[in-house]
Amino acid sequence: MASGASTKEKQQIKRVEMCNIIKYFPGVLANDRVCFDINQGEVHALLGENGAGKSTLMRQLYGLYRPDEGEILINSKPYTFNSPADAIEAGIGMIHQHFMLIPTFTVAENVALGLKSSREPVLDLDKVSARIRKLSQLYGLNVDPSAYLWQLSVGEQQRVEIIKALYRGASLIILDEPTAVLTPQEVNDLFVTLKRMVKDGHTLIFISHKLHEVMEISSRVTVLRDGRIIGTCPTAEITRNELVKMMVGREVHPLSPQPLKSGPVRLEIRNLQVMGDRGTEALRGVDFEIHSGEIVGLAGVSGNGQRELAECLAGVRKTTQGEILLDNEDITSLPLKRRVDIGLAYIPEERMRDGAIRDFSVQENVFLHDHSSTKYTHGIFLDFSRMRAFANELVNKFNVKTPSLDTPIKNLSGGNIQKLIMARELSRQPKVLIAAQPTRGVDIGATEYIHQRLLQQREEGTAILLISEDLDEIRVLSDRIAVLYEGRIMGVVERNEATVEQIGLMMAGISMAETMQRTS
Amino acid sequence: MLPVKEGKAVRSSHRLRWASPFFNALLPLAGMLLALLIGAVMLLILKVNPLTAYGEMVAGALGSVSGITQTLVKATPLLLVGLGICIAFRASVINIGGEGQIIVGAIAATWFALTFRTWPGWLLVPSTLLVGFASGALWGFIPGILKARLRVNEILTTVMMNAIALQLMNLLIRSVLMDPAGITSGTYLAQSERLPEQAWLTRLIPQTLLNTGTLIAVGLAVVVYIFLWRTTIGYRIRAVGLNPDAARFSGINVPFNQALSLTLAGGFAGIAGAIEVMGVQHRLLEGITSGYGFSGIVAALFGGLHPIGTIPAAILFGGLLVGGDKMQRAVQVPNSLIDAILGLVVLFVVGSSLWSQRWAARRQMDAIKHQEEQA
Amino acid sequence: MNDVFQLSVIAGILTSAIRLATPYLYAAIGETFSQRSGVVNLGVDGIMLIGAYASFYIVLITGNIWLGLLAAIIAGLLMGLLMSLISVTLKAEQGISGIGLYMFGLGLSSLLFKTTIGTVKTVTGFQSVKIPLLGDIPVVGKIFFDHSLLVYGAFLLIPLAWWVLEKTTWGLQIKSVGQNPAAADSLGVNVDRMRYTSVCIGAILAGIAGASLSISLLNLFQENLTAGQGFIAVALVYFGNWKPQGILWGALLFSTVNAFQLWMQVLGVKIPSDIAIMLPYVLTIAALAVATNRVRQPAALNKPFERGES
Amino acid sequence: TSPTATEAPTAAPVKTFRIAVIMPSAITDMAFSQSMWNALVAVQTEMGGETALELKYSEGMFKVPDAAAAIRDYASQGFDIVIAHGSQYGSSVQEIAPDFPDVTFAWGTDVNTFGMPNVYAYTAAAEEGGYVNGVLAAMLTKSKTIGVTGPVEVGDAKTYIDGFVQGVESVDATINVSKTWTGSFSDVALMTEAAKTHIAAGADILTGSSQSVVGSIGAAKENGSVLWFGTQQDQASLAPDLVVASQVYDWTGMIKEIIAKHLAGTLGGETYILQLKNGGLKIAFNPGYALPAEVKAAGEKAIEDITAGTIVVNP
Ligand SMILES: Nc1ncnc2c1ncn2[C@@H]1O[C@H](COP(=O)(O)OP(=O)(O)OP(=O)(O)O)[C@@H](O)[C@H]1O
Ligand SMILES: Nc1ncnc2c1ncn2[C@@H]1O[C@H](COP(=O)(O)OP(=O)(O)OP(=O)(O)O)[C@@H](O)[C@H]1O
Ligand SMILES: [Mg+2]
Ligand SMILES: [Mg+2]
Repeated sequence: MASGASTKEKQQIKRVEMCNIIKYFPGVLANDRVCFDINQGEVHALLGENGAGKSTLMRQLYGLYRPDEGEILINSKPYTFNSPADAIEAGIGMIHQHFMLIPTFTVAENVALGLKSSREPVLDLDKVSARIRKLSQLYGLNVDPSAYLWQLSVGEQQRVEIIKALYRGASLIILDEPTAVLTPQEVNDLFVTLKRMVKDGHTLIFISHKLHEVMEISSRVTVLRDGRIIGTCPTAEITRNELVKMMVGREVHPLSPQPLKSGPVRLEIRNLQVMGDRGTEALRGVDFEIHSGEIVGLAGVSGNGQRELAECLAGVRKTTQGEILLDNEDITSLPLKRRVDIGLAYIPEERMRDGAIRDFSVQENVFLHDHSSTKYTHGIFLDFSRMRAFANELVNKFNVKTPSLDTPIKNLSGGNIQKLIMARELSRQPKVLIAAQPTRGVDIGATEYIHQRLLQQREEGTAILLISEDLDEIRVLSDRIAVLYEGRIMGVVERNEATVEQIGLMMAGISMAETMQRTS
Repeated sequence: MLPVKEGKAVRSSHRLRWASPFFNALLPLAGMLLALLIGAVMLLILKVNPLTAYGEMVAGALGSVSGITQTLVKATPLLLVGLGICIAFRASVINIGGEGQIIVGAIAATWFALTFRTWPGWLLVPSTLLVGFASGALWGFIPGILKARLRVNEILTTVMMNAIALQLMNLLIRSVLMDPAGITSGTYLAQSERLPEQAWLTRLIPQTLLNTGTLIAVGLAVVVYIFLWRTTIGYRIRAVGLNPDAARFSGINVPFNQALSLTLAGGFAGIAGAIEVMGVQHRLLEGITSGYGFSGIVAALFGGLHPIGTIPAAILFGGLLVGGDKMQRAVQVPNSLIDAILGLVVLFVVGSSLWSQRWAARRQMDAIKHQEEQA
Repeated sequence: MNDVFQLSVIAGILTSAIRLATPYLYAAIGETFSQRSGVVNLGVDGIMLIGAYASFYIVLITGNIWLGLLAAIIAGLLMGLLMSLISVTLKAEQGISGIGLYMFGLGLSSLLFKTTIGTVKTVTGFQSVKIPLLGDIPVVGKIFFDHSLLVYGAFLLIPLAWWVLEKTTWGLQIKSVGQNPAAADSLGVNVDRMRYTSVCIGAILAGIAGASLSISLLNLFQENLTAGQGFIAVALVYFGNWKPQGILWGALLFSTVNAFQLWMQVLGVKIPSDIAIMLPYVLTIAALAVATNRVRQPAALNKPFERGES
Repeated sequence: TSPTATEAPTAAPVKTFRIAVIMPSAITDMAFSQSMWNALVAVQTEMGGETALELKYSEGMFKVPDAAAAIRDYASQGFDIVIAHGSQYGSSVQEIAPDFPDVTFAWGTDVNTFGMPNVYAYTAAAEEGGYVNGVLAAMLTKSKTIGVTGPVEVGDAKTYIDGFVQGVESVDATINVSKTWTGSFSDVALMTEAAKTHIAAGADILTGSSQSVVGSIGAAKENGSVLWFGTQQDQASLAPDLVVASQVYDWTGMIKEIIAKHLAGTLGGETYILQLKNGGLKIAFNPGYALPAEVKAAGEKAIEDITAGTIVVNP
């Protein structure tokens, strides 16, 4: 593999067929005689609920797993991939659902990894950087080759992933839920890039839970359910609702929140200032308040201080200045535990990292906060029967699908994990709930359920801060929308007043007053 | 609706997860056999009949009351150190400091029992054990607090603390703790005075070294099991070990629990030291640790980092050590051959765990294939 | 006490320190390769013993020091392959594999010593080679430029290891499998092969560390010759933040303090010898405790890699 | 030779005599353990090989309970004499000996037989040879600086060195004897560096004890002109040009006597002390080193005086 490998040197992929693919995992039939094909120049969308088998199917095409049965044909020739190296050689690239990047490396190092250098054995990062810049220009993928990966926003990281594939001359690129972590603006940018790539002769497989994206970008769509193909058809010939029905097996209804029944102020934030991980100022004086029974949506491009704000409210990050009041009580210096006791609940953005313990059972995960509450203990001893009863109740009430309470949580689907975390946080009847990206990567059915729950909680008088990069979600659920940009609130708008353009402008750092002028 | 999936597999991603009990027992044995087979080749090269040699080994460890008791006596410190390792590893902390912690426990127990030699046994024995625990705990606390407060890696500190403890013993054993009899007779032996009899742990079988320390260790294994799985502190320690981020987000003090687990690990090794002094040697001697600080780690990992599993693992390892010595005496091979064979046993037994995971996964896959075929 | 500050004493301390640091440097740099690729190898001491024995035995029977060095390399390589087999291919818990390897190396080296040599003997190993010109500089020449080739080699290894890790494609691959093996794998880097190579490099260097004792610094072999130096070497990797230059400072600190305490004893400074012997250990901990900017360990350290596990 | 006092109905007329020995370090350590093993082998050869005397050993028994198990095991196998060659084994012997009244136990180095009829104790007056070595060293040093490298300041490592210092001072009290302790019996690397440090500090003569002094000898050899005085074993083979003399522990006399007494029915109750007087300690002058006559004479004079008791060396 030469560093100069480019599209031209590799074979052009004209057609890929996956025939009768069967893939078992311990206890699961992940792909059940799946037949799937893709032709050059198309964008083929792959749809299905969490755990339907989309990623598994694609990982076989990328050589990460070997099919237990079935064949992969490229340009009608059978191929056996023993490793990603083989797939790369055949001209396939993959952007993984969870990025495959090395945070301690620079962009150029991440791209150069695994390739031969022109000056073997010495790295030639200058040359790599030059080519990265060229590719960036060509496809509108703006990144700095000498930046370290940990310094980049999620959107930038994704661009690095795409560059990695392009750099290796991939002509078929698999994108596994590339938009799950992007802001609407970033999604738009990505789509521009993708379209350019298609025009250049690339072929794309696109996985997403967001139907409007699928409708926008794809030319054909295939739906998987429980490891089987439900159907394939040209995107133009199918409607959104039909797709939902194919995926979920039933209709999903849009939400219609009741009008606001405003209560007293529950959460008040004054002049909040916080440092970020890299020692920079993440919040530079944020003020707002949330009333009882109100959902405030916090919109913004990721990396503008949302995470820091959430963590600071939750009590896991130090405040440098400012005040946080809960029901008029100053909680600024209280540790997380005390805040939880007072009535604060937090659904963290990185649910598997911060919200759950993979190897703990479902039941154990329910008690992450409450394991020492007198309700479930005798002295230092845990009262298992009461814990079990309560966990059972929660699982039933929140419809969490799990084989048993003793199943390690890592074996649940993403949506169910999120439901369990919601259940845990809501079970305490919190006065204030901070929900960060509650439906990221969650499929349609589970998203609907989580949204219903949030609205129900609002009815019960909880003040909710909804942090999301999904503007649709924010617009449907929030009573008011605040936009965060570079650590400052650019403006707060009522639900009915807000237009997408306005919010978009504020997300780009243009103040509310100015946006009013521009849009009117 | 999300599909419910029954019987999700045990995954091997967690490096310390061991599969079903059946394979747990069978595969390590296969690994051991392989190691012994290589050992047999070495024996042949040394012109010794391997069958005789291994026969003596088994007989030495299990063939007589004295063999069995010796095995148990050896298993005791292995178990105690292993219990501490279970706690530490569960918190994702690596404790290589067992050697030093045993030494410090032994020193403190000796000093205490000699200083308060007039106390009655019912008071002296438990308080000496407690002092052993406390001093070992202190030796674990130092790396613990350095890790918690200053993020100093515990592997570095525990290795260094071993050396410091050793020198501390050298210093004390030939100054304040030196046996006065050795000084008067001019032999200057590197050992302490004999402990007063009321500080001795009761011997369970006459003419053997088996003492109540073994019972204490087994009792503590149960206590540690309850501690880790039935108490809030144990829950927190496990949470910290499995996912420090999530633990922090749940209001658990991660550094504190890491320091705590290292402290407890040190404490258990400290008790091991105290029991060696009170139950076996009756005085402080050089070489009191016998390498238990390292082999205890092996015992704990053989036991799947489970306190109860560590009991048979410690006995197995203790038996290997005792049987190995017996074999050395019987067929007169160099002692180092036994070390080499034991090293191979450790290597092959850990190496075998992969297959137990693979087999468990395979069986689940076959089960589902079968289901699908029928459907 | 004033004696301690004499030039000759300081020179003596530094000369000693450079010699004492040699085996630690080889072993710790080797361990750095291993750990950078994600494998903790606690068996360094056992490998050092095997290397020390093999090189000593070969020099004893052939009289050729280069053959001896080669023997240490081969012996280290074999031990490295064993470690890799267990911890990389069979994905066993690395800490325990290392302890097993240590026991095996300790036992096997003594056994071989007993059966093939039998009693302590000495050989003529690597001799001091004074570097022309540089070696003639007063004081400095004696301290730095009048050592055996293996001592120079240890110090040259530092920039070499730095270069390999920071400047070559190969170093990039080693680091990548230690940080995120799944990512490396998805780019076609053969994770197992990288880990095998790194562990073997580590083991070869540990073998040479053993040889630096048995055929350069001490010129003899005895059972358990290393007396736990391999464990200190592992600790120094943590001290050095997985960087060759950090390890250099760690090894020099440790051995300088050790040399210093020996000199204090020789000069009759009134400190109990046990306290003096503790000094290097205590100071190493203290130095790390006060040092700021601690680096996180390689993210995949001590984690076996299996494809499909995220 | 036939058994006398104790009734041994099954004893055949030509019974093989059996001795087992338990040692803390390796039988090849060039020091304490090897001195005993060499003596046993010498006695075996003298008695007529394996059929006359069967020898078994357990080495590396630094773990006392393991040693105790070995002692008990050998005793129960009917060995005539079980030698526990390490002072740390005392309490084990004390505990086991009463259970095997027909077996002779010998242990050392110590002087305590616990008042038991089947226990011999033995020790070496290491200070005596230390004194002689000290006298020789004092006369040979030109730099008036002598280095001592030791492991830990206990047991015969300490008594030897105390005697050595006395010997030096008896010749010239202005000679500077500096001592280093490495804290370990096995850390050869540090021992070597300690020796090199002494040399760098001006010492032209070195001595020391434990199995790790082979490192010090190596350092002396590397330097090429630094002299060495050995103890426990004859260490001349390690540096034939530089070893002046070694104090040698010669246990053969003692072993032979214990065998004879055992056969005569005295199974224990006495203490043996290796001394210059009784030939248990010997000063082995290295023939490879050209020792000036007057120095050798002074050394021999010291030996005589100690033997005669006119010089008393304090341990
Ligand atoms: N490495 C694995 N080991 C065992 N089971 C697995 C593994 N990977 C996936 N599975 C199982 O295979 C099924 C399909 O998973 P897959 O990741 O393909 O779903 P998906 O359609 O990509 O879901 P999502 O929308 O959540 O990304 C799931 O039931 C999952 O539990
Ligand atoms: N090794 C595995 N064993 C069992 N189940 C697995 C394994 N790996 C993944 N899964 C399951 O596969 C499904 C999808 O896996 P994936 O890794 O794509 O999830 P995720 O991205 O974390 O979830 P989501 O996409 O819903 O946010 C989930 O049900 C997950 O629990
Ligand atoms: Mg997926
Ligand atoms: Mg997903």
